[in-house]
Amino acid sequence: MSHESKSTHAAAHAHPTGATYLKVAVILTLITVIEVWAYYIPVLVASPWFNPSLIIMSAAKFAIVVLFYMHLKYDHKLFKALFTGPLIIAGATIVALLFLFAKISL
Amino acid sequence: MPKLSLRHAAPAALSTLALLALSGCGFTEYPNSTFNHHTDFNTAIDALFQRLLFWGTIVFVVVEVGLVYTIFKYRKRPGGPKPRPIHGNAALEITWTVIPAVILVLIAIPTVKTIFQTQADAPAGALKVQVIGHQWWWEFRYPELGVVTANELYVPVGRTVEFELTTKDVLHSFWIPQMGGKRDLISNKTNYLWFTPNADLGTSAWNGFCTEYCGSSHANMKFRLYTVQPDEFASWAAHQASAAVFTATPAPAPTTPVTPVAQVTGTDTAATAPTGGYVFPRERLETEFPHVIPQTPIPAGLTFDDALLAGGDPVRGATEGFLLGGCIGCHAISGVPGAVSNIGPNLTHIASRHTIASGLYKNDAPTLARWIKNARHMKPGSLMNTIGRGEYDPIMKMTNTGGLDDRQIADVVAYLMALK
Amino acid sequence: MASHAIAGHDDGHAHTHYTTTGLDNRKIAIWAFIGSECMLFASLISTYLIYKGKSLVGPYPHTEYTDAAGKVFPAILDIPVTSASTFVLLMSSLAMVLALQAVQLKGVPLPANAGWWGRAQRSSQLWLFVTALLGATFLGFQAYEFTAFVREGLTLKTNLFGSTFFTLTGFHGAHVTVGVLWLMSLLWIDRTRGLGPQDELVVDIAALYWHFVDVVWIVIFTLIYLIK
Amino acid sequence: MATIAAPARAAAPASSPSGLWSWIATTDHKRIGTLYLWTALIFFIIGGLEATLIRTQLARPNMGFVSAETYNQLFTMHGTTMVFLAVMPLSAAFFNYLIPLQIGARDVAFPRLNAFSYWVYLLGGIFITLPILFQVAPDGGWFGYAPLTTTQFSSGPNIDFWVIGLQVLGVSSLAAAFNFITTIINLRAPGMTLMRMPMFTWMSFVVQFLLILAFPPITVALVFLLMDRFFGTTFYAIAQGADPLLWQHLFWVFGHPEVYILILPAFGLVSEVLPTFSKKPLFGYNVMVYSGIMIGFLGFGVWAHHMFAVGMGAVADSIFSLMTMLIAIPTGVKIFNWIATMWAGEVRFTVPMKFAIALIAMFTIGGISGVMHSSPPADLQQTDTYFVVAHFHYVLFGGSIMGIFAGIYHYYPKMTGRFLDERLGNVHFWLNFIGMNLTFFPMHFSGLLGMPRRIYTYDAGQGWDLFNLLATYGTYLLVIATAVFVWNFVRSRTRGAVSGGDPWGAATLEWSIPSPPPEYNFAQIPTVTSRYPLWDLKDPSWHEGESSHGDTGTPGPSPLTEETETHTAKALGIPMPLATAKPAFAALGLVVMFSGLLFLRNDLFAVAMTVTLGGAAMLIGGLYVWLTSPLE
Ligand code: HEA
Ligand code: HEA
Ligand code: CUA
Ligand SMILES: [Cu+2]
Repeated sequence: MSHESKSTHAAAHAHPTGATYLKVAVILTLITVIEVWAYYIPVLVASPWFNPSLIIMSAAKFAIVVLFYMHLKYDHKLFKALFTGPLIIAGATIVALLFLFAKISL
Repeated sequence: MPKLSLRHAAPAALSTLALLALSGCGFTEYPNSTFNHHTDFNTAIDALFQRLLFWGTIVFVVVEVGLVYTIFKYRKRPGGPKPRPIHGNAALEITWTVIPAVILVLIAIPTVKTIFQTQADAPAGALKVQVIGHQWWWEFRYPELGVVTANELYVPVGRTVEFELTTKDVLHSFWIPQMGGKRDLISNKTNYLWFTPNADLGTSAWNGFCTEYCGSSHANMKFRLYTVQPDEFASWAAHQASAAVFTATPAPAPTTPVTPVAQVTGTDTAATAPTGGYVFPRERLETEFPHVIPQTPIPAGLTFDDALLAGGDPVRGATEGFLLGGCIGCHAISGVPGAVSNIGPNLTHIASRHTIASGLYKNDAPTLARWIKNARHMKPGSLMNTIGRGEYDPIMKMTNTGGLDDRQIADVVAYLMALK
Repeated sequence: MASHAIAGHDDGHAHTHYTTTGLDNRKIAIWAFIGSECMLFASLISTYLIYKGKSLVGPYPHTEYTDAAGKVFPAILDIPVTSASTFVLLMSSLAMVLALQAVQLKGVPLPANAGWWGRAQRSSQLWLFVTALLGATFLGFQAYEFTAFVREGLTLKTNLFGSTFFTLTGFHGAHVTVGVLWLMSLLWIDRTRGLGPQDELVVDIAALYWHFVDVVWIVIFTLIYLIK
Repeated sequence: MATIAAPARAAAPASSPSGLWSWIATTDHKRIGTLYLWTALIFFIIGGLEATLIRTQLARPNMGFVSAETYNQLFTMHGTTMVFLAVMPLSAAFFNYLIPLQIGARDVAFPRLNAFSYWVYLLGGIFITLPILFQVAPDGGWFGYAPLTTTQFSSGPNIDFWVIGLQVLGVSSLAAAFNFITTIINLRAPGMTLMRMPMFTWMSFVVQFLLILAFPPITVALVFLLMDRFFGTTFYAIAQGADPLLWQHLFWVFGHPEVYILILPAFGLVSEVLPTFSKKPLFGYNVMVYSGIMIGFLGFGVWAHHMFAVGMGAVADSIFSLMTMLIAIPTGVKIFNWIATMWAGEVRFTVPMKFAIALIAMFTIGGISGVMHSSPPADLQQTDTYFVVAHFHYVLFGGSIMGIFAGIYHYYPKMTGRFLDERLGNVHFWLNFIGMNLTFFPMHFSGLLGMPRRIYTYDAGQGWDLFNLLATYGTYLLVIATAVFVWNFVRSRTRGAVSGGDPWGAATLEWSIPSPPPEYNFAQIPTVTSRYPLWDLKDPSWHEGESSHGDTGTPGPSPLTEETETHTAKALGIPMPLATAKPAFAALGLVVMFSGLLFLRNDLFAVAMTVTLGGAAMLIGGLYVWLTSPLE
């Protein structure tokens, strides 16, 4: 492996150890617990905030896994671009389709 | 040599497009031209299209002239100037980013306006027409008037008509070029389309087409529109709403019960004979609207002994052929017990229509006879099975051993031709 | 799709060559592949949501359904079970990063004072095994869920919900399966010739794929199971 | 080619094994590119023959030349063939052949995956094309709208071939796209920064992203249809409350980016040709790059402009209309920059240059009619008429095909070491140019005069006869034109004038090596200091007095050395990927696996299982031995 890559790896090594990974796992578990708990509280489910907050929570989990477990946070910016670009287009497409099928409205 | 020809090629194309630009007037003559203003819908669209054409032509001329001028002026020639290694010019590039943007704004504004104008709800008091697509024919219903017919539409001028578009099977699309834009017929969805034929529009006939590919006979899924005067429309509608009248004499009011066979008074088979209600006069079609008269040739190898037609007995046709042939399984004839299916077109007043097979053939005895004998031979994929005895059914891939012989078919034809 | 996942692996020797970015070809390819997968699951998820509540007959995900014959079908989704399988998949991601770390630390000598946890962290075989095991467990849950649904009268053919649900989760399950096989092949390599620091990249790529599959499930769990 | 003094020695073909097997087992990007080129040209001729039959049937009203069923198969296969089996692979031929040469690489990132892509394409193409010989070809139109394509309305095997075939072809395109993305990002020679990449490589780069993002949606849409047809799911089952628009949206989410997948490589090719024959750098390089990216990006936000007639509602119509119009801006920039590239240049009317100029002239016409479509109310009069057919043939034939021909005439010397005959080339060009206008310009008229598309026949007296007859004559001209080209293409391989490494005086790396290039491409990987290394090499002062703009690197002698000798890789000790047929074998497995489904149609469950599992075994086995065997 050529020289630059060594350095990028050094960078990669400067990052989380088992401890961080465990913390992340705990956070993920907690969020999941909250999600499921909320699911069983009728008043919460009834509230207009239910869906948005669930989506935010899963987005958070999504981000955490990608940033730490997929170590995108510490990795080459190229990979950030390769992932976020398509992610944005994919997200926009979902929203547009849901709008077109009157699942959401302006 | 190349430069020369290029110099000619582009202007040639250029002038043709200019021609297209003038077409606002030039092409209105054509029978299915979209450059017309017979309705509010059509007028709005054409105004927009003229604007698109105008800017399109300008862009075209600028680009092509610029291109041809450049390659001609800077063509390699002995002693020509040394090429200048220009890498770009911000000012220029901004210019030809901004100018198109401006043009597009000038196009976008009226576009959006027209979108909302033409897609607004139809004005109150619009005449409602249900358009139901079938492979490969059109069912038309006038719910307010109790009229059910097929492949031939009548609408009064000066009144908004709103079409409610649905389909029985696959997607189709409803289009009358001279009246305005098209709308698709979509399964599990109801679409709407409305327009108002100009009040000063004389009684006239127009072509309609299916413009969404829908299988074998997509090309043959046509229909006719007759824009008529309000009184003509009233007369037509009243008669169409009445039950089948098995006679050439004026129909009784729809209220009086009619038993088809009982009322036989004559067996006139000429579709042109005067009828109970208003029908668009066939002779006017021949003289003024030839393009709505089908010219589809009858396929070779489909023979019928036309001599039999004269002797066709409508009563036998009604009582015997119509049942034996299984017609009653698919076709409704109001007033005839049991004839209620809408798998095929409603035949209550078939003799008052000028075409059969969704505008594919003239509606006259010889053609109708052949149609009944072997519809699938005359219209690819037709869902109407082959009825003629001894005829080969191209879809079943077998010869029909049952069915009707030519004489029985002649009877049925006589019967149908009497259903004015 | 599977073929692509593996294709990310083409050319064991590419890294011996000069590369512009100094990054390994295979890692760039896997990220491009993951980007593409985003669009794949976006289409599948959109379809599920578009058809949500459009089924003409039950069973339904969140509500009870009574058919013409008066037969009652309870809301079919089993949140407790799925929550458990979701947790399992999350933990498999943890095991996966630990496996990668173990491989990265291969060269580094183990500090004398390292406790059992310190030592455990050095065992790539352990964590690869745990990851694969948890993945397999998730598949077990899914098999259980599917059979239960079929028993309760929901199949691919029943209604729009059945078609979209089984296809979406099935696609995800297929991805998990590929992942498990991938991990097992790594485990096998580890047991036979042993993975060293030089193999970090190979494990990293498998890990990226694995985490992505986990991330997709995070979305599915919320959008399909929890939101009514 | 009077303009170039050809060196005496005819360049010997790059020393490499010959014979059929060497082609099946090749992993050399240049040979794979050549395979793509030949295969795609053959499919282009097949698609053209289908078009020729279409036009013959439409020459006059009420013709009985072919039956309705045959006609429907013809236009479906014509569209499918031209898009998926002709133009995309023609572009792929250039991706394969040129990208590594242009960025100074010895091969693509994954040579064997590259071979795999080709073989999947070839086998998938055969799979989807053969049925036409047995009158059971797909007949649902190239965008196969549901529910017509569901078993309820198409119970025959026709659509099965289409669904499976496209599924397979998708795998090929995706695999290739991952490969080229990696190649372009990671195998650029030292100094070849992104903003020094040749424009063709840039446009190809954009296209690869369009591919990896556009193909998943159609893959999903096809999976749904496939499962509906074979496993009774309900995705498009009307009776179950399905919404036919689901298919349309998923298809066009793919479909519109697809059209830019078809045009951007052609844009890239002419962006190489125009500067070369104007002796001028490309005007506004950076803007050309950004506009290409913009076109690709916006391309994902306009798909519903194919659905203005389905009744999406005024708001949606407006949004998609505006998004669509926006695309005209970056495209316009390209058009004007190309003209500006020739401005103040020294324009040489070689055959490739003529095709490039023709692209500018013809694509603009198609673009303008495109903008007319983008206005929904106007489009309600145009959609599904011949006006649309005119639009997309001006952009596809006048754009993609013209650009690709420009590329073929431009790079044929690089690929073969010989020129295509210029006299025949001129004949081809003029017949093609006149033929296409005679064919497609009248369609604007027949369309606006009410002629629907996809009709196998039309009645007399509708006012369309003249325009259809003209179009048919035009097509016959195109047939002659293509025949001339084929003749030239085949003949010049052995008879053409010898070209040498840099026949046109071009500026980019691919011209710094012999023609045809040796298997290893570059004896030593070049170092790049500007966008126009060869011009720097030949005349360090070439861009004196220029308004310095964009990255032209350090003027003055370039570190590049022109290579004229070809050796064997072994002699130079350059490791080359080993020849292997494993990818071809795996590809065969993939196709066999999918084709097993066909037997379900007649409930031959056991057979289906056997074939599918057999195919799967071949695929997996192939992949296994492939992945576990060393590359070089
Ligand atoms: C190479 C492929 C290609 C390309 C590049 C394009 C480019 C464009 N297309 Fe086209 N299109 C197709 C292939 C392509 N299309 C195909 C195959 C179909 C039919 C599919 C089917 O139904 O079978 C289709 C159909 C199609 C439709 C649907 C028509 C219908 O079915 O009703 C629409 C609607 O908006 C459209 C619009 C456009 C626009 C706005 C562009 C723009 O990108 C064009 C931009 C270019 C220019 C505008 C010219 C240059 C610009 C200037 C000189 C600047 C100044 C110009 C202005 C200010 C106007 N196209
Ligand atoms: C890049 C794409 C592409 C290209 C190049 C072409 C090229 C041509 N196309 Fe078409 N076309 C499409 C893409 C393309 N098309 C698509 C997507 C559709 C929509 C399909 C659908 O509706 O589903 C379509 C539809 C379409 C229609 C409408 C059919 C209908 O709606 O009913 C017509 C009608 O005229 C047509 C005609 C032609 C013609 C005459 C050519 C000509 O350019 C072809 C010229 C002929 C050749 C290039 C080769 C022939 C040469 C020979 C036979 C000589 C062989 C010599 C030797 C063997 C030595 N095409
Ligand atoms: Cu109905 Cu086409
Ligand atoms: Cu488009």
